Amino acid sequence: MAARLILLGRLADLAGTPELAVPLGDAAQIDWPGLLALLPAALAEAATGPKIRLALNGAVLADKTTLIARSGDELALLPPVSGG
Amino acid sequence: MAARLILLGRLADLAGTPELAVPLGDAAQIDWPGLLALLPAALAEAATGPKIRLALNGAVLADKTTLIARSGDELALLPPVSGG
Amino acid sequence: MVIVRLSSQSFDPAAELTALEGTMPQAGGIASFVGRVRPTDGTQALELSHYEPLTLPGMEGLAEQTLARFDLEGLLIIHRVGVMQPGDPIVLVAAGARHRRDAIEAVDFAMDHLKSDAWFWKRELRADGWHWIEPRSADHADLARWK
Amino acid sequence: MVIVRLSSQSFDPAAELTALEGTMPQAGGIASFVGRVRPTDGTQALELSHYEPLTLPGMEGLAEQTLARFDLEGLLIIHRVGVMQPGDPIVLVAAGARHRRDAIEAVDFAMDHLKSDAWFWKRELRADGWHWIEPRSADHADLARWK
Repeated sequence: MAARLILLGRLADLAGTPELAVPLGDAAQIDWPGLLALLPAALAEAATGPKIRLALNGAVLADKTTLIARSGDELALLPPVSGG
Repeated sequence: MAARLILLGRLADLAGTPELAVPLGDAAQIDWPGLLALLPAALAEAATGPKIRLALNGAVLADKTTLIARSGDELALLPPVSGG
Repeated sequence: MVIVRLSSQSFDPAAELTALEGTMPQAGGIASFVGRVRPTDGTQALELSHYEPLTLPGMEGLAEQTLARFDLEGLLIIHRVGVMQPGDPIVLVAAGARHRRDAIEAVDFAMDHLKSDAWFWKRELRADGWHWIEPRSADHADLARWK
Repeated sequence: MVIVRLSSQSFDPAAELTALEGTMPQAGGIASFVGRVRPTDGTQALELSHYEPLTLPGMEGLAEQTLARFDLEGLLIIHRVGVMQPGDPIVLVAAGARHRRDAIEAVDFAMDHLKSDAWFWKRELRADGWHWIEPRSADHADLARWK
């Protein structure tokens, strides 16, 4: 019972990995505070910043604090973008 | 003793030729009313239009009615442009 | 024709542009923009990363928006991902239209959105290591013009 | 590099653009616009005439104005004269700059001026003969944006 958390851009550097497993525990789901509690401190602190967005299964959440993730879900933490 | 008058765009069609000789007569020079008097009527009428400009030796005159042309000068009547 | 592509390998902007032009005989004007890795500031390499579930769908959405906003005969958006060297093309946007300002503005619009409203992350390798690049404030101002 | 050319023969926009790109390694962005003869409205041919003492000096003056107004690494203006067929390129403007908006705006600026403020006269051959083309009112409005 786990979800995956993909880390993009400088957040992958901060975590030292592009992907983390998110164990869900007995509740079989996890919310935003629960996710933050599982992250390394520096990453958790960055993740709360207003410019960092969260996607759940390929859809960006309007408000990341409303997250409810279940087993098999793919989460992604998205720092500010920079293309072209 | 003559100047040359180059006709561009639809003015060449109107005159039936891209170039006219402008005889200067005894005064050895010609002004704007003098030039108009030498042109075929339809061309003279078109030439007076506000959108038609006049160049003297490769420089566009700010006010075509100030023209004084002398022997060997090249005049050009320039209708509205359209490039690109 | 509408072409939207993420490319993990180098591409030839001139060849892509020529191919697009052939698909839109009614386009009296074709505007294009090519962004390349600049060899300035001691940049040795540039890497663009993306997130599969968002990046290409986002580019396709941008193409739809661009087509809805301007009267176009064709549109091409190609964006590199991966590691690039100075001089390599990063992005190509091209638009064909009956009238030139539709073509030019469509390219301007799509580039502003790719620059600071598409799912890419850019970092540069300099002598002292990799540096993540965030959009300049000018990029955000450019984007705001279209709101 | 700055290239300004009147061409009485057909030219290859892709090849010209590629050549320009090679001359400006510092240009992070290259914008371009190609205008072509449209095969619409039963147009069988298009002729552009010019007046030697004004046309090329006027284009060179436009290039100087464009370089003075935008921060460019290179600029290319090629304009056809003579008789062209549908599909033939009429005009190519390309600009390279460190920042993309300089490149895009320089192309926009130069095209607006070539369209209604450069010494060319255009006529189209249709089934019923040749017709002189004057700028649309939109072209004058486009030009006025830069005043």
